[in-house]
This record gives sequence, C-alpha cells and structure tokens, in this order.
Amino acid sequence: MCLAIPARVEQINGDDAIVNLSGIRREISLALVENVEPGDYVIVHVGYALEKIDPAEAARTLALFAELSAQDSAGEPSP
Amino acid sequence: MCLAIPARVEQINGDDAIVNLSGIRREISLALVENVEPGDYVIVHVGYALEKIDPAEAARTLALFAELSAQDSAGEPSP
Amino acid sequence: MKYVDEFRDGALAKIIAANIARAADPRRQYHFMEFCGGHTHAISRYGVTDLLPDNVHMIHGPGCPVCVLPIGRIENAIQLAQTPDVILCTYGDMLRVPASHGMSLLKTKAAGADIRMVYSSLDALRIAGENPHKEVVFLAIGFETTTPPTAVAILQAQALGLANFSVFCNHVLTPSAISHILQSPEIRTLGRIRLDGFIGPAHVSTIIGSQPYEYFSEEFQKPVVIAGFEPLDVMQAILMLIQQINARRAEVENEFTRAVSRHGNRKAQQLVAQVFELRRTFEWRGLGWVPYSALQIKTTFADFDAEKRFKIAPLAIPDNKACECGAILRGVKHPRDCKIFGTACTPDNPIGSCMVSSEGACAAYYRYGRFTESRSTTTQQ
Amino acid sequence: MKYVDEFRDGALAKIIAANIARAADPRRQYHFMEFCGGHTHAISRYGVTDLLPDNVHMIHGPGCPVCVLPIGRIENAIQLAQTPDVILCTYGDMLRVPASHGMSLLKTKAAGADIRMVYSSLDALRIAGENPHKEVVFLAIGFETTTPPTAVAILQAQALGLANFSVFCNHVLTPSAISHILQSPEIRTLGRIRLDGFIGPAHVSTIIGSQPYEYFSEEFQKPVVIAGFEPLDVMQAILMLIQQINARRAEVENEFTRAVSRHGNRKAQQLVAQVFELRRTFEWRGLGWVPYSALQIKTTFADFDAEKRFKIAPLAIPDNKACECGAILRGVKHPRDCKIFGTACTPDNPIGSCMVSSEGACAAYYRYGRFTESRSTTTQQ
Amino acid sequence: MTFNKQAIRSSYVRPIDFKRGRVEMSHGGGGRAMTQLIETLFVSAFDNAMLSALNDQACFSPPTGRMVMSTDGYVISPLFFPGGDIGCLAVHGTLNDIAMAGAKPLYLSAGFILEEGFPLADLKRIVASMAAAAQAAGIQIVTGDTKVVERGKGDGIFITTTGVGSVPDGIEIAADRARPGDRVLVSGTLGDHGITILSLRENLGFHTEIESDTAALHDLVANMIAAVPAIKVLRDPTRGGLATILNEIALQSAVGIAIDEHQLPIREPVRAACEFLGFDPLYIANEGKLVAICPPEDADRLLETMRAHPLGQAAAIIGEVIEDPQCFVQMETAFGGRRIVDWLSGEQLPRIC
Amino acid sequence: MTFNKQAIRSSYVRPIDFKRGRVEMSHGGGGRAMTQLIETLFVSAFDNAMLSALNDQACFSPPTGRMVMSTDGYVISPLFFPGGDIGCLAVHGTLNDIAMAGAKPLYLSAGFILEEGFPLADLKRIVASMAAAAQAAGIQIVTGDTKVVERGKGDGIFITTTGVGSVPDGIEIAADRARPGDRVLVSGTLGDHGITILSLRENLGFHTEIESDTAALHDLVANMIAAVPAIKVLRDPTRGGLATILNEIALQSAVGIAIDEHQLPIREPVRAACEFLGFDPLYIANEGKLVAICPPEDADRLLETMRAHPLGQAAAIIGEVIEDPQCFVQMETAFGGRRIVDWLSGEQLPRIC
Ligand code: SF4
Ligand code: SF4
Ligand SMILES: [Mg+2]
Ligand SMILES: [Mg+2]
Ligand SMILES: [Mg+2]
Ligand SMILES: [Mg+2]
Ligand SMILES: [Mg+2]
Ligand SMILES: [Mg+2]
Ligand SMILES: [Mg+2]
Ligand SMILES: [Mg+2]
Ligand SMILES: [Mg+2]
Ligand SMILES: [Mg+2]
Repeated sequence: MCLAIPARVEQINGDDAIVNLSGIRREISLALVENVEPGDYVIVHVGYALEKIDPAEAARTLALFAELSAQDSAGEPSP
Repeated sequence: MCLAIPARVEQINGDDAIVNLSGIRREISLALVENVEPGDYVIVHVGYALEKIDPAEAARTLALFAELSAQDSAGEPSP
Repeated sequence: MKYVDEFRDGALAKIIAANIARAADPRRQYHFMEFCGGHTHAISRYGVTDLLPDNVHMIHGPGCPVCVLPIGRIENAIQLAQTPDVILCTYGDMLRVPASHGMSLLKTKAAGADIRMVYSSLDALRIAGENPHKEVVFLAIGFETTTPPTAVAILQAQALGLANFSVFCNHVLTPSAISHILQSPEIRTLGRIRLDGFIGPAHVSTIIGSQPYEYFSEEFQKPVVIAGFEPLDVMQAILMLIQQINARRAEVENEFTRAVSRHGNRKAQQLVAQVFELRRTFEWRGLGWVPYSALQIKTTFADFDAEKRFKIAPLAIPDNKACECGAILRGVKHPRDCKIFGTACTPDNPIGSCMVSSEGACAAYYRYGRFTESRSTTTQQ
Repeated sequence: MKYVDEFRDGALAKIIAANIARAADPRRQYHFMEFCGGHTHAISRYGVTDLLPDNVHMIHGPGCPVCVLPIGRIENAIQLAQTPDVILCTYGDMLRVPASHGMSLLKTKAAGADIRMVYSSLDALRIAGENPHKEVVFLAIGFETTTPPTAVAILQAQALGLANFSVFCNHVLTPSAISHILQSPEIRTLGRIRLDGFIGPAHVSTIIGSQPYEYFSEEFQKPVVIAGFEPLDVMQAILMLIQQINARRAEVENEFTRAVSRHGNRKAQQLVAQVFELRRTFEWRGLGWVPYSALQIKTTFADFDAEKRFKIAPLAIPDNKACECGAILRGVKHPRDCKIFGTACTPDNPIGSCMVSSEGACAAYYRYGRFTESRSTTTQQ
Repeated sequence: MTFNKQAIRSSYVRPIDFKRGRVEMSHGGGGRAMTQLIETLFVSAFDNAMLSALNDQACFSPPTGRMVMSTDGYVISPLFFPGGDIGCLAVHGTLNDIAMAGAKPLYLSAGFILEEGFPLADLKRIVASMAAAAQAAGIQIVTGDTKVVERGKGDGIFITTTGVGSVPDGIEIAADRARPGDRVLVSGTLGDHGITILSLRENLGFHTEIESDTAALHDLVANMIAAVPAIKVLRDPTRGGLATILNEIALQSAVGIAIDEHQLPIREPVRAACEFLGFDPLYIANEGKLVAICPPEDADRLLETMRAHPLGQAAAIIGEVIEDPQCFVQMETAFGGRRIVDWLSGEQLPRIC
Repeated sequence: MTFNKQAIRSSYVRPIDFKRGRVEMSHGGGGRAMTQLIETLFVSAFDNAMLSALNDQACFSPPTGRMVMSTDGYVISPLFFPGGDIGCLAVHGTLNDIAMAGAKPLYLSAGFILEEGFPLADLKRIVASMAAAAQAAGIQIVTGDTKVVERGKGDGIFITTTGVGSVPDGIEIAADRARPGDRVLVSGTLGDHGITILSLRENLGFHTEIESDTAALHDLVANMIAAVPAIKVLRDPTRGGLATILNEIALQSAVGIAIDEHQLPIREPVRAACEFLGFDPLYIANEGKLVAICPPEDADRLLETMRAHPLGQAAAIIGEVIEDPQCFVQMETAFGGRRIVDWLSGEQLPRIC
C-alpha cells in the first residue's frame, strides 16, 4: 500500500521540483515538506514528496542489518 | 441544379408522407403543397414535395414528343 | 420510375432529334443558354449533344447555387464551423466548394470542425434538438426551389422554441441572375456574345411559375422555354426554341406543363414571403454584385438569423486570379480559355467554382469535353 | 537506486534470516499481521517467506485502501461517472475494483463514461482547468499518505477559483482500523485468532509518526514495529517483533527511522486538519462500520465536496454472499476457505475486494499460495 | 504426470460473458483476458490446427503454381446489414481479391482492432459470420491478431484480412492485359451493396428491400477459368464501383473501354435510390460481383458459364475494349448519346443540385 | 500511338500537398484521389514491381521449404517515439513473428486505416520509415490497402501488416517443444520499448533517455539457427512482456519454467520507471528482443552466437525448463526467495498502492 519511492531532488522552483530516480525524471510537488534542498532524497508518493530521507539513519539501519544478532532463541540472553 | 424526382405518395399523416420510388421509400414533408392524396405523384426535393405532377399534362407532353414535326427549316411553314 | 423513364426514352429521342434536324436552318447558328445545371447535367449524362445538329450550340449558365456562392460567404461558413460549440449543417453539395488557400468545408471538417451533411433542412432541426448545448447553424443555399424548405425549418424552429438553431441564409433568385446576364454589355450593347434563347429552369419554375420570365422575353426579345430536367424535355425545349427563332417569336413557352403553372406554387411563395425579404444586393461568384438577387431573413425572425447571431462580417475575397469562371458563367469565355484548366484546377482539386459541381461548366467540359475533342482529334488523324 | 537497492540486498537478507532463525523459539508459533499491502507485496515479490522459519506466520491485513472501500461507495462513484458532463478522475488502482453485478469503473468507462486515470491529484485539477464546461470529480481514496495531496488539491482549487472541481472523499485512517481488528471478539475475547504483533505502516507513518501506535501496544499489549517497504526492512521488523515477544515486551519500535519520526510530518498534518474533519463512522469493506475511521471535507470547503454538490446518497450494498473477504481481512479466515476462490473469483474477474489489488490477501494467495502449495505437494509425492 | 491443459484453464478462468459483456482494454493487453478471448472465441470459431497451435504465426506447405497475396481493411458502418455483416464481408472481400488473380484462395489471416466498450455479443456474431463464410468458401483462417483501442479512438470493430492463394500455371490474369477487341462482362446487378449500406445511414433516411450482394466469387472464377483459360482480366468492382475499375483497367492496359448502358444490369430500386441522392450507380460499391475481360471469341462461352453459376445468373456482356491513347472509358447511353465515364472525384456526396 | 501513362496522370492531377495537407474521406473513396495517394506515396516509397502493377493482389513464386504467415495490427500512441515510429514497428513486428518460426521473411502486405484529418506529412514520414525498415530487412511490401474513417472514429493511423516467409526443411520451432532441462535465453535488455512509450504518455509525466528497442530480428535468428539448428522455441516478448510469453510457452509445452532474477538484463531507468508506477518490468513490452529455448548442451554456443550479433549483445541465459504439471513460471529472486511469475491480470495500470 502507498507506493512511494526515494528519489533525489535535482531542481527546486518554489513548491515544484524535479526528482531523478536512476535516470527517470519527474516533476513533483514539495507542498508537503519543508527545508528540502537539491541533493536531498525525498520519498515520492502520487507526485508529492512525503518526507526527506535521513542519510545517517539509513546508514545506521543498514549497519544494523549486517550485525549478526547476539540473541539466542526463547527470549533468554545467550550466555 | 435543384435535384428533384417524381415519386408516388403512399401514406399521408398530416404534413408527413411516405413516398415510393420504384421500391425506395422515404419520408417527406407535404408542408409546401396542398390537396395531395395517396396515389398522387409529387416532385420531391430535399425531403419536401414541391408540386404535384399533372398526369394529363404528362401524357400530352409525351404525345407531343412522338409527333413528327410538320415544320420545315428556315422558319417558313412548309408548303 | 414513372414520369422519369418515359422522358428518357431513346426511341422518342430519335423522333425529336429528327424534328430538330429538320427545323434547324443550316444557314444559321443557334446559341442557347441552359440556365440550370440540371439541364447541363441531363445534356452530359445522356449525351444529348450527340443528337443535335452542329449548328445548335449549348451554353452552360450560372444555374448552380453552389457555384455562384462567393468565396467570402464560404469563408464565413468556414469560420462559423470553427467556432467552438458550433455544429454547421449543410447539403452535401457545399462541402467540396473551394474557398481561398485550397480550403473547403470538407477540409475544415477534416481539420476538426463539426460539420454535418444533411439531406433536408429538417435534419438540421433534429440535430439542434439532439444537441441542446451546441449552436446548430444551417448553411442554407439554393434557388427558389430550396428556399421554401428553409422557410419551413425556421417556422418550425420558432414553433418548437429551439433557441440553439439558426440559418446562415444564402438563398438567391433566378430571374435577377438571368436579367443580369442579359444586361451585360457583352450581350446587350457589344453583341459580342450570341445568345438566341434560354431554356428556363424546371424545378425553380414549379415554385415561381412561368410568369416571371415574361419580362425577359419582352424586354430583351429572347425566347424562353421552361423545360423539365429529363433529356427528352431538354430536346423538346431546344426544338421549341428553334421554332420560335425561326418564326421570329420571343415568348415564354412551357414544356414542363406537368408540374409548372403560370403562377407557380402559391403556398410555397407565401411561406417564403413570411420569412424572407429581398436583399438590396448580393455577390454572385463570377457575376459580381447583382441587385435584388438574394433573400435575407426578416427581422421578425432575427433570432434565427446566424448573420445577426454570430455578427458575421461581410468578407470580400477575390477569386483566384487565373480563374475565368466569371466570364465562363456569363458565356463570354470557354473553359479551355483558362490557363489552369485541367492542370492546377481539376475536379479533385477545384480552384474555381465552375469545377466544383459536376454541373459546373469547367467540370462538365473536363469530363465530357476533353473526350469529345479527343474523339474528333482521333477521327481526324 | 539509492535507498532502494541497498535494502534489497540478498547477502544481508541471509544475515537477517540467520538472526531470525536463531531468535525464533522452535517451541512456539509466531503470528504477525502486516497491516499494509506494501509489506504484503514485498513479502510476495521477493519471496521473503522462503527465508522465514516454518513457525513464523504472516497474516495479511486490510491495509489496501482500494480493498476496503465498500461497494456502496464504488457504486456511488459509478453513478457519478455516468452523470452527463461529469469527468471522474481517479488513481489507476480504483479502476478494476468490483462493485455489484460484475461492474467496475473500468467497465463503466468501457460502456461510455468519461473516466480518467490520474497519477496525481494535481492532474485532476489540470483536467478541470482544461474542461471548463464539464464537472470534474476527483474520486479520492487512500490512507494518511494520500490524504495530504488531496488537501493540497482542494486548497489549490480554492485559490484558483475552479468552480467545476470537486472531490468525492474516501480517505480513511489506519489507527482506527487496527483498533477495530484488535477489538474484534475473535481476537480480544475469544482468543480464537493468534495475533502476536504488528508490522506498522511505512509511508503512512512518515505522515502520522510512530506515536499513534503507542496506544495499541499499551492497550492491547501487542508489539508494533514500524517498517519500511523493502524486503530487508520487513525481515528486520520480523526479527524485532520476535525479539520483543521473546522478551515479553510490547512496545512501538521504529525500523524505518530514515523517514519516520515520532511526530510525523507536521506540515502535512496541518494541511489535512485545515481541509478535513473526522467522520463519526465509515463503512470498510470487510470490517463493517468503524467509528471515527475516515475523513470528510469540512463545511468551509463544501463547494469542493462532491457528496454535497451531487447530493450523493449513502448506498448500503452487501458484498457477494460467498465472499469471505470480511473474515479474511480480520485474519479470521484464509482465502482457501472461500468457496469461489480461483473459480468464479480470480484476479481477472475479481468478486471480492481481496482479489483486486495484487496486495489483496486472495490475489496474493492466488499468485503465490497456489504455487507454494503445489510445490509442497510435488515435493511430497 | 497426469497433465490436462484444459483443467488448468477452466479451473482458474471464469467464462467470458458473451451476452452482456463488453470489450475492455485488457482484452488486448496480452494477459490472460486476451488469451481467454482468443481461445474461447477465435480459436473455437475458426477451428483449425494451425490456429489452435497458438503460435504467433501459421505454418503450411507451399502450394504448386504461383502464389498470390492480398490484403484489405474493413471499416464498414453499420456493422450488420441486410445480406451480411462486416465479418463475412472481411472474408469475401479478401478472398475475392485473391480469386481475381485466377487463384484458388488457401489461407486467411485476420487482424481485429476493437474499440473499448464494443459489445462482446456483436463480436461473437461477427466472428461466427467469418467462420461460416470461411467454411462455406473452403478456406481456413490460420493466424490472427487482436488489438483494443480506447473508447473514442475506434469505431466498434475494424477487421483487416490478408489472404494467400495459388494460381495454376498457364493462367495469366492481370489488369494490364486488356487489348482492343476484347469483351467486357459483369457477373450481375450493380450497386446492390452500396445502396444497401447507404439506406442504413440514418441521415439519408430512405428504405429499401435491397440486400448486399456480398459473396465469395472464387468458385465462379474457377468455373470461368475452366471454361475460358484465356480470360485476361478479372476485377471486383468494390469501392468506386464499375466506373472506377474500368478506368483502372483502361489506364493499366493503356486502352479505352466502351460500354453500352442498355446492357448494364441494374436493379430498379438501385436506380431509384441514385435518383433521390444524385448518385450514379456506376460508382456504387459491389461486394459479390466481378468484371471479366476476355478475347471476343470466348465471350459467349464465358457468359454462358457465368450464367450457369448461382452468382452469375444476371451476367452480361457490357462492352468492349477499344484503342484510345487517352484511356477513356466511354458509354453509349440508353438514350442514344455517348458520354465519358470518368474517375470519381472525391467521394460521392448526396446532392441537392 | 504515342502513349504515355505518366503524361495522362501528370497533366490532369495536381500534386498532393504533403506539407500541409490532411487525409480526407476521398483518399479512401476509391476514386482518383485514392489512386493518386497510392501511386505517389505508397508505390513510390515501397518501390517494387508487384506493388507497381497496381493489381489488387501480389503474385510471386512459392518458396522452398514450408511457408509461414503472420499478421499484427499496430495501434500505438504516440505514433513517433525515441527509437522509432509506428511505421518501422509495423514492419519489424510482423517480420519478427515470421522470424520466430525460424523462417526467412519474404513479403509483407500493409493495410492502413487512416482517420480523416490525419496530417499527410505524418503519413509520409511513417511510410518512409516502413520503406526504410523493409529495405534494411531485405523484404518487399508487395500489396496493400487504404481505408479512411471519419474524424473521431479512428486514432490517426492504424496499420495492419501481414507477412509470409519460408522455413528451411529440418527446422522445427514452435512454442510446444520446450522440455525439462532445456535452457531459456533472452537476446537483450527487457522493457525498453514499453517504458519509452509510457514515458510519452502525458498523464504519467516522467522523462527518460531510454529508446524503444524496435528492430528486425530475422538476421539474428538466421545466425542462431545456423549455429544451433536444434533451437526449439523462439518468441518475441511483445505485449505482456517476458512474463506473458514464458507463461504461454509453459502452457503450450506443458512444462514449468524457472528463471533467475539475477540473470535478467534490465536497464536501471526501466527498473526505476517501474518503481514509480508500480509496474513489473517482466510484463513490459519489447519490440526488438526474443526468447529462445534450446537443449542444455547448445546453450553456451547459442549465447555466444547471440552476443556476437549487434542485436544480441546483452543476451543472457535466464533459466531453464522444468517439469511442472501446473505449468508455473517461477523465479528465484535476487533477494534469495522464490516467487511465481503469473499471467498478467488485465492491463498494468499505474498504482498508488
Ligand atoms: S478551370 Fe478552374 S480555375 Fe479555370 S475557369 Fe474553370 S473553375 Fe476557374
Ligand atoms: S476469493 Fe474472492 S470472493 Fe472469495 S474471499 Fe477472496 S475476494 Fe472474496
Ligand atoms: Mg486487396
Ligand atoms: Mg478488395
Ligand atoms: Mg478488388
Ligand atoms: Mg499479434
Ligand atoms: Mg467511436
Ligand atoms: Mg502475429
Ligand atoms: Mg507480434
Ligand atoms: Mg483494397
Ligand atoms: Mg480520434
Ligand atoms: Mg510475437
């Protein structure tokens, strides 16, 4: 549900912006977000930016994926 | 100019009539003519009867066509 | 087809042809103008000239309401058709008539305008009823024959309270055109053109009767024979004209008695008088401005007058310079005198009005004349 | 595709899968509902279940705004589209949704209605501008994600003074639906359905934030993990849910920190609050009437409210009797329990809403479940 | 492995509603809906092994003799008319163009362009009519294609058929083979199809009992060729009517053609409808008639053969080929005159003058 | 007799205005305007003796081997797009269907359905593109047809082409010949054509540098057959994309097919456009790609041959045929899971959820 995809903002003109997703460009509206600048990644849904992507958080999450969990099964901490 | 063709009136309903021309039927208006009755022939132009055909005059004209003229050339009556 | 096929009988044609051959004085030339395209058509379609002696010459007149509509009025119609929310309705004849820059209503339609071909003025009314949100304009053309149906449509629109229907009126009058031709200096004063008599309209005359022609025969001393549109009618009329000329008579005679009376169709005349009035002057393609030669919608029916409703401005657009239609329509020139006949101007891409309708002088000559001439050439070689 | 491809990495998937396998207690069963179709889609498209232990069960929730729109509202939209001079604009998703008698907006379009698919609410505005003589109605659907764009469109229409634009509003609220499911007797009282935790919406949460879920975790003692829609996000969320359950925690955790904050997008929230207000109750296909679960246009924007403008009357149309969507959406039944699954009801000819969207439970099972089962059958033989 | 294609299909596909259903975009989208339409409608109606193979092309052994190929698009309105419909027309028309080379028609392809919203019941009826026409003619529709265009971008249904056939060696029929002295024949009454269609155009508002003459002429042609292998030209006077194809032949053979109006078989109502509209029956379309040109000595035998066939009962010798550097078609009128029968300029439009 | 056809034509016909002119009803009416259009546009562009003969059919010698015949209608919008136009597409598409039987394409027919008002300049451009495509492919367009429909009853131009070709004896290629163990190959990147077209739909409003891949594949096919005569199946993944034709093959051969997402050649922008729209690149149309199935032992040689051809540079072995009574197409995802690649339901519509 709520198909949306992160894309990089290339140009901004008031509430209108051009985003680029791997060579695909489209015009979107920035009416729902604040403080967006060229180079930012925004999540695009039905032609609107919903929110900016936080690069630091993205990196943190990815790092988390790569961690082999220390936790054992059955809710008990491993010895 | 003024393409028109004689057709036989089959049915009359007020100013509307159906005419038949050798098996082709079409609705026409009698708004321009008076005293038309089924069986009469009318001259049809752009969906209107323009005038009734006078059968006696038609016969007279045809008879005239068939007469070998007695008149000579040069405007002088033949001797 | 009763009252049709009898009048196309080849056996009778031979008798009339014999009568004509006998009547025609070999020492003189006979020049007759058939005013109406209907007669032109019959002559071409049945090959009537093949049955006439060489000294009987037929001149095609301006009797095609499509051919005489000036470019300005067609341009008006094209602009009307391009107006948003307008549906322009007209008879099939009008669609191919060339305006300027190679345009026509057909090309305007191809380019996107809503132009509908109708068979009857009542079809235009029906379209107006079916399209209440559109303005339906009926582009009305035609001589006295086609005018009464337009009058009926306007009266019906009034009765129905159809607020979206109007008529762009271009109805013209036959007698004025004939007068105009007879009054042209080439004929009247200079005598450069021989015009010995007229074949008078068939269906126009069912409405106006034979009486209106009496003025010509008296004033200009030219015989007029009103004739039906079947080929035997035309031949008989030619015979009657020859006989009048031989007898030095100049009368109105009526060959088409089966449908034409002296006074015409009074009911139709009344309907026309109710809705229309004379224009002081009107432009005819080829003839120029002809006084009292056309009708306009009376002010009491102004609501249905597209000229008022859409404030149609008169446009004066000259014909193509090369086109000789004007002279041809008056019988002064021949299609072969036109430099672009058969090259730039053909029935597929007509430049002038005489090439549009198959009754037009140039179209008729393109179809039949080329053939006749090629035949005589072949024979001579 | 940055921020996309990294979250689909197969090598990382193996690590998380290993973590899950290690974390999942083989002595118990885990039942998680992914509320959102977006998660359902990711699970199907990337084959995520292949990477999960057998005792981790995913239940597809009602998180597809298309699937939950009741037949009555679709019927309203169909009738609107059939109104003369109305152009109905909507997102592609809506077109195939079945109403009664096998109808849908797509079939209504095929039968002649002017229905336009738009990609954005602004496209509907543009169409209204281009068609001043038509009434343009935007059939608005969607959760909190899609509502702010509708609000922007209404505000712009007001600013532009667009008199021919209105919105048929069907925006619904995610938290109410989750509450409703959790409060259903099968889950709350009878305990017939195991539901151990929720994967919370990704993009909805960018707007509303993570805070609104805190009520559930507290009130119903179920863990919630908000997760992105990429497959690694889903797997990580599953891991986090297992860890919470193992630790007997019931908290709201946020896996999608790169886009979701606790408070969400305040600007978007303000725009929504400016234009919309809560409905007292709204029908969800499958769930029935759910209190305070949808939005309506405020009376200050009544001019743009199609329900008022076209006096749209509520229609109560029951689902097809055989259809088990209601129970399936609440996790009570399985698509294979429906008698007409795969025979009368297929993705090509859906009867119930769960078969329409590729995220619907029945469509997903039709596509992927049949395959999985046939695989296990084949393997067993 | 107990495999059953039919079972897979039927268990997962709901039958198409051919009563009330309409064409949707998905019927041309390349997915299951399209496959279902093709299988349940086209394949089952046209019923032959090549089509059932569901390949994107048909494969067959080449015939003996030379091959001919012809294509025509069918865009008629209305779709159903007395005497036929667009379906049988699309079979007859292309088949006739094949037959006009003196060929035996073998295979047809059919490409459909459907408008979204077109009633499936009409489609089914049209397809059934095509199938019946193909079967009656003894040919197979071996490959096809379906496209769906959005509502407003089509006109219900357009069909383009292409046919291949084979001409026996020794038969040389082409429009450039007419020579002065050759005789010109037609196989029957002129203008029936065109007038039938015109009578159904609401804005012309006339009624007639005439029916379209749509028919497959290859059997008649086979008889004609058997009787007179020296036939030089065959052509079906479709769009543009007799006048147009005589002009085409005259130009291609660099000859003139002289016909006699007395000999032209034209039904009374066709003449009458033309009088109403200001049309000329020589330019009106036919869909089950042919024009043949043969050496003078064969003309009577050819006429006899044609008259003996149900589709040639009203056949007539209508004229002869003459020398004419201008390539005119001329006609001796029934009235006794002579006129040129020229190319049509533009389409025929109903006239008031 | 000093006779000159050309003189007759040119002296009486004004040239067609291919700059500003538009299609009129008369261009399909059967009269002089139609003949002029055919002669000055089609005959001169397609330039071959069969077409110039102006018969209603083309006549040629039958080839050796078996014959194939295929037809397709082209209804694309927009008509002109990066990488091609409806004209070259109409040649390539039908030619490819011929080539997919392993056949050498020989002749094409072309049926045009034109909408009144269509710019003649566009028509000329399209016809030139067809002519160029035909010439590049070494085939002839030997017969054709032109119909004109009223404005509002068409969509500018529809083209239906039908092709015939011949298959050398010994080559047996058909969609029912796939067997478990066979390898599945594609000739290049997927979805380029479909995404190019979608990017031009104003209401989707995205932009890309991608171009349509429209191309004639028969030369590639000839090389492939020369290298691996044992090729079993060839098909071009047009409407419905790779997914659809794999499902068709699976059903017709009564097998399953397993592909590997890692191996699928898909350009980044195609993937990105699909993400925006909620589409799946497996269902997007191609116009210059083919799928081949061959015995496992021939796969590497076939791949090498394909990669050596300009139209096969990005060729890949993407999977294999497996046993499956359910005829599923399944895919090992790049992520590590496995999913079914089902038939398309309806057309793909852009989604918000
Ligand atoms: S040939 Fe054409 S341009 Fe010349 S006079 Fe006649 S109508 Fe006018
Ligand atoms: S299979 Fe269809 S009818 Fe049955 S529950 Fe699912 S959507 Fe409803
Ligand atoms: Mg043909
Ligand atoms: Mg044909
Ligand atoms: Mg033909
Ligand atoms: Mg096809
Ligand atoms: Mg239409
Ligand atoms: Mg094909
Ligand atoms: Mg194809
Ligand atoms: Mg043709
Ligand atoms: Mg159109
Ligand atoms: Mg193919």
